[in-house]
Amino acid sequence: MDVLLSENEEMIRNLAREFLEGECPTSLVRDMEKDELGYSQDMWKKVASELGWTALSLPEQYGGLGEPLQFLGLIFEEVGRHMAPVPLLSTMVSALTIARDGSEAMKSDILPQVASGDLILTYSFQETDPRLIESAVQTTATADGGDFVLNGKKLFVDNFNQADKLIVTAKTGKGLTLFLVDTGSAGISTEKEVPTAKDKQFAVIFDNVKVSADSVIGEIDKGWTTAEYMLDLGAVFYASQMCGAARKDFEMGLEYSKNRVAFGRPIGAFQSVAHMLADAVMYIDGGELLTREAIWKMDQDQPYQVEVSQAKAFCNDKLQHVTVYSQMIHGGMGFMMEFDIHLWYRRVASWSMRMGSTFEHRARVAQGILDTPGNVELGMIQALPA
Amino acid sequence: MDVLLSENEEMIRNLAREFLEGECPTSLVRDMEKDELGYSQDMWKKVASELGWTALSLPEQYGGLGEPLQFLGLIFEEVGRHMAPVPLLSTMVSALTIARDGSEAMKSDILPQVASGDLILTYSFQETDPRLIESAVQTTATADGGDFVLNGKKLFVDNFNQADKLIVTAKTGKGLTLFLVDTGSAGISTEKEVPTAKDKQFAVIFDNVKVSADSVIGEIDKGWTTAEYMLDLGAVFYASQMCGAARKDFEMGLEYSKNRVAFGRPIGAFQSVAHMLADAVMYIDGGELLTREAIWKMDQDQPYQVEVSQAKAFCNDKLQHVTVYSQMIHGGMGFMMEFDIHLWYRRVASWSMRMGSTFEHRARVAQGILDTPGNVELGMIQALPA
Amino acid sequence: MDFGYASSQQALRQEVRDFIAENMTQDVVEEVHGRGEDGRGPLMNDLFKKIGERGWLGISWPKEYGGQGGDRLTQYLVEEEFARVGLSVGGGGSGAPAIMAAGTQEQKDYYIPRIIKGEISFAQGFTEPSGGADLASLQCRAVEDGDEFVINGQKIYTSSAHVSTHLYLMARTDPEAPKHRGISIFLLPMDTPGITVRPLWTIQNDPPAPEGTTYGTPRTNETFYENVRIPKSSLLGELNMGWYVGAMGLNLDRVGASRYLISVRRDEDIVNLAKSDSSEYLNIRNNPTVRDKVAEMWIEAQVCRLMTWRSMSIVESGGNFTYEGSAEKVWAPEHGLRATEAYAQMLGPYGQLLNTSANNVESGLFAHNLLGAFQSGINHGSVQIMRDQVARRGLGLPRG
Amino acid sequence: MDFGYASSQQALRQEVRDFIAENMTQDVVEEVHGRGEDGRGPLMNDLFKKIGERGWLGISWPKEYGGQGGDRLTQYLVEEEFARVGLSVGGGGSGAPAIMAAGTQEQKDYYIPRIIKGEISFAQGFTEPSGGADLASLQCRAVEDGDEFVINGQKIYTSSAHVSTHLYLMARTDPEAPKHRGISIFLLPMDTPGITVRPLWTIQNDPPAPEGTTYGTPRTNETFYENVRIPKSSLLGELNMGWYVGAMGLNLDRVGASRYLISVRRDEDIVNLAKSDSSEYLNIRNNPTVRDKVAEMWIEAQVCRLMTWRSMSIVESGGNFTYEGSAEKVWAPEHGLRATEAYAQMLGPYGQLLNTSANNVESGLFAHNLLGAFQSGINHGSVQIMRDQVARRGLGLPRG
Repeated sequence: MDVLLSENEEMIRNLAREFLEGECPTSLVRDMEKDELGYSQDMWKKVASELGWTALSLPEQYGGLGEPLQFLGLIFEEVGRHMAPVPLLSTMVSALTIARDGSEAMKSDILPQVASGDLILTYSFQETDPRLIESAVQTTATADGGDFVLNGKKLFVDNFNQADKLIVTAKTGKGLTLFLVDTGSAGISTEKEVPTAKDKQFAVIFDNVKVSADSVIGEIDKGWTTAEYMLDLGAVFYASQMCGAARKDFEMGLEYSKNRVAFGRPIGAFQSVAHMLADAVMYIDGGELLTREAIWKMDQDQPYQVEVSQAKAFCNDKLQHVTVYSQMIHGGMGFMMEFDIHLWYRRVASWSMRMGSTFEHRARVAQGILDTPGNVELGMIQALPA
Repeated sequence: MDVLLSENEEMIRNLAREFLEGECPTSLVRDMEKDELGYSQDMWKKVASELGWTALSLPEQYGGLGEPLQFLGLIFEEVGRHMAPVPLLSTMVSALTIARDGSEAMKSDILPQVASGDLILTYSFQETDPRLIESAVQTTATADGGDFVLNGKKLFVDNFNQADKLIVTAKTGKGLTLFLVDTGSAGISTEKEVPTAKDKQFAVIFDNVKVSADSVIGEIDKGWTTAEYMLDLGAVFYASQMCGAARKDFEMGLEYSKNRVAFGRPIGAFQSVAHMLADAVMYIDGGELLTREAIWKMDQDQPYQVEVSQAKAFCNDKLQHVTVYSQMIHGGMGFMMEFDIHLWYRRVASWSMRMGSTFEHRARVAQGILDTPGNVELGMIQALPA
Repeated sequence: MDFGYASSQQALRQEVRDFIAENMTQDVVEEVHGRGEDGRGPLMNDLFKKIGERGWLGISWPKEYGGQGGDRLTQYLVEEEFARVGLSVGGGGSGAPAIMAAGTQEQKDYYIPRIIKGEISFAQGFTEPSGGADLASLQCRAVEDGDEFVINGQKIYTSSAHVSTHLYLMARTDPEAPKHRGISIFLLPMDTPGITVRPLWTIQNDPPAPEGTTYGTPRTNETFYENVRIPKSSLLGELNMGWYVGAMGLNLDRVGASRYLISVRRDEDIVNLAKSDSSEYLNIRNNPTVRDKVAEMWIEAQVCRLMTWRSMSIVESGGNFTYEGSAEKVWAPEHGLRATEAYAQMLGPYGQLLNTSANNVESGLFAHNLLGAFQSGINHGSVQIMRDQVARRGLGLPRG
Repeated sequence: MDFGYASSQQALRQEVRDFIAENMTQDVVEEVHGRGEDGRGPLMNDLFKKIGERGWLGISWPKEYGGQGGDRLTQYLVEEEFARVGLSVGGGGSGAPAIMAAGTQEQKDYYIPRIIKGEISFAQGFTEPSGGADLASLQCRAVEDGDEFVINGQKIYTSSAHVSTHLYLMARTDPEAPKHRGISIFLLPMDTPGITVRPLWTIQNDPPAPEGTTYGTPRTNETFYENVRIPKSSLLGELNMGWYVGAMGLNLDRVGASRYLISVRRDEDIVNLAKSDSSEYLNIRNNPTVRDKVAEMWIEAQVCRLMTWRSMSIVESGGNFTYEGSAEKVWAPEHGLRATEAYAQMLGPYGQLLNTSANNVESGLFAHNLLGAFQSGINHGSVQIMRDQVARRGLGLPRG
């Protein structure tokens, strides 16, 4: 047991931070909010092919570096910290899902392209009923000879306009099936969604979209466990991003509180402000520890679903407070377009609503601790009920 | 609209406070905690026959003074404030239930004796499944000629050992029926419960207890609305007691914080302590306003159930915080038997668990606002769904 | 104790609602949220004059100044209805109560009737870039020069400077005195030469606010004062005593409907949304855990309402606040924040979608609200300063 | 990063559990909770010696002092298991780490091996009636007199004075110096003439605690010192530098299992209660709203655990705390309070019933816990002081 970062892990983190500190000023973040495409192709090239972020945790036999997800989690903390406008999360969630359950042919085709940064991916699950449960999926995939025909509407799809391919979860005869679909397929149309984060999300409508049988990921009708893995990756990496963003946001509030003078002293000297900041750092530390533990469990092939939900629920609940504290410390400035602090506020808020609400994740934690046989113990392995 | 106390109301409140300040020292409270009987018969005589508390809100035609429940609510605030060891709450909840739905004969018999202080009453509803819903009642009343035979077990019955009669809610053929039963009836036995408040509670076991048909309160099988009224009275008067107790507890914490010096200044000068106390007074004010509004609505014959649940839920949730703050301000002293502050802490905690938990009362508020037709508006009348 | 409305008050409430339904048209809302430099503009000015004609801006003001000599509670009720659609009609902002309390007879005769008619409105020039919540540290100078004062300095968050006719300005008149004792207040027309108004856009500006409400006006201003010359008669109250005049005004300003309604409007909205037939997919009404949270927030909202009612009751009975006004200003904004966060989680991914988004809920009202929710805890003194006031003034605790 | 236990650690954990099951008998528990003046008594002393014989009190202490030279994490694991039944085996209380750090060679040679064997245990004489959380204001005097110090004064909450062999006492040695700079620490046997121990009973004393745990020992003490003469060799560390020795000891004391487990044991209890077949009537498992609350508390408890693991990791890696130890001391007790209140409402009327009550749940464990829940936020510095330390030492914020 040693919950601190190892030297290797610190190196990974520091390299990412140094890169983004240099290359990702808030002016770029603002530009990309207004940009139609919404990501920096230049930065994407650098982080993928030069820094190897897309290869980092993919298997070595498919062009990856075979490093643990834990490393990738640290990268996502930095991506969140700098709000880096690159489609890394949606690409890696999708690629790792393919790496787990895709066919050999699909892996050999897709993963090396992801590793090299030549392919951008995204994934879709949520629909009108946005819950992350199997029964909420209403999109259908109907067998048509050797092919399938997709019909339905997916909401809240990250980076669809940037992606080459997307994973679609659809109802097939007796269950759920996942497909890897070209974003340019005939019959696909979109509606633009504008989240407070002002990163790119879309509703994607499938009107008789034909996909071939070899685009199936995993087994037909048995896609729920694959989908769960995909959603857990999404949830936990969003948690990583939120931790990174909240910590930077907090640091800015802290700095401001040391310099801003009111009533004859720095506002950080007031116990009420000091305690707000103390709470903030404890919330962030808590979220970070929970998130890192969840990813560590994924790396260890231990049950991880309760841990993922613990992390996302806690981050949803507490990191929003952190950003509100920072806003309040900044006073009116926090509310003005021209200052930067709102960039983080808007993202942490938005991300807290994605990939499962606090209510949903807590319900899952409750399943893990209440609906399983045997007594519970803190710090011991806790699987979800079968 | 004027939510402040009128002159009359202030007078009622002040008279009660002056009396209890003189007659109800904490030494008496402590003695009564250890006393087997658990109440001061001397004080009971005074508050009933001299001060008229038991007559106050009973109808004039039955020896009462016909004053609004609002007045009685103010008395309960003072009873809570001084933790007066008298069986007023259980007696008045029962008597008011009889006044609403008892037969003419029962009212003529019972109420004048209550008004004069010659009869002590209590009521029972909760059983092993402690929820305040009709289906949780498993005690049965079986018709036997003109009589009924009671079998079952009631838990959490206040002051049973002090009471002459108690109201029992039991299942009859097609619904619930309420009975007024002599506490000394053959077949009744008890188990002593020891709540943190160390006031008197008992489990009461009914083993073929015979009661006559004229002991029925209201209509046979249609007792649920009567029971609801009884439970609402219990909930709201407990809320009144909690407000009174929490305010005194808070005042002691406030006083202590002004005098206790640490780090060279009164601890109340530290913003963290000052803000704790500021929160405390706002919680108490909020609970008091909600509670008084609920009782006012009862007096006006307006729907009041949502308001009662609002009050009890808020008091359960927030007044416990108030007493914890006071404990923390008192430091180790709060934890020592020999100091008094824990007397209030233990009562507010205990009372917060009676007559409906925060969860139960919020569920009822949710029914009132979500399961009714039409839009809601704050400050407008909101009935429960039929 | 009386927790109800009189039937005459209920009737007035309906009258106001009908007026709003008729006059608060979408083009008025769009004018308010317009991106141009013209701000409130002619439609809103007309609307305010119409409201003034009904007498609703002066219900509780004395008849000799054109008011109705009525009670404060009825005034409050009218304010509440307008606040529901985001309009503040509290008698001309913080200017009016202070003018009534501290103004000369000439000032009262001039300003009060015009405020009541909706002809004059005040922007508040208090906060400065260096000062923030510490108002008394202000730097803007007013120097006597013959029969005039000459003003130089800068103000920030002068929120309605672009749409008001007048300015209610705090400036330092004695830089040598202790900081609370060298401040004066001035009343001056916005078109006095030397005043420059520069817009500051808030994060609620992009994309624009949802329909049907002007809540969350996306523009505030910086204002610059360069040798602004005003007659000595512009002084409100005594020279160098402006801090106390202003504090009184702020305190009175704290009582009222708009402060409370800003923080609880979403509570009504979420419940009514959950009750609508088309919202089944949001899983609010059918989820017991979410229902519990809705109830918790609803109960808190009731406390906000009751604290406001208490303040109104105190004012009406001629009493003085110790801490009750400040308590409102802690409780309501903090409730607003808790509710905002709770509703975000209830709505899940829908909660993040703004007005211009496909698939949004209620024109993005909740997302739009989230962008400004923390703001009500900062305006007019932060919640922490208000909490200090509860503790110091209300509970008599010593200063730290 | 490594969030797991080694298999050797898992095996040790089981060994400790088996030991506890065998040796922590009901008569030991009853002895601890006995009302007499004899406190821990012979059974508990025997138990501690047995624990000492296993080497479990000295896992992480150097071999030359009788320890095992093992790692702090394994020591922690053992502490955790004992903490589950309410026993604090953290290496002899705050005395031992301070002796190792500041003691003379003689002191180390004498005390450490005996602490490890369970023969010597320290009561902590820090707090005084007038001081409370402001430890440094202490009045108890130690005056040099030849080869001795003479101690006069009074301490309060000297919690295990009636069962400890020794005392770890803070006294003022220079009343002229600034308050932090005139304090010294002394080590002395409890049976030194002139010491009087008077019991103080806590509100958890009546009725006695639930079975199977010594958590919530109902007795603490006042101790009085009247011309207590001790040799100069009793001084720990430098004269007048006791504040810094003590602060270091307290800081080390803050790391460890018992602090965290006191605050989270009820989280395991409520879940395991809810899972038991006989608890259906409590409506915990079948109520989605209650489930949500259980999960919320469970997640918080995980954060408590992870913060403790972090502190252990820092100690093990030879690092220094800035704020992490204080963060634990804010988070865990406040979580404990939130959980206590939440579970009270889940259990409803059952939540109020104490051990001696009919129809209680789990021997009144939750009610008993409620009586002392706020206490862990006061011991060893209030949560507010700990929060100050996070802010000042951890975040570098200036003092107010």
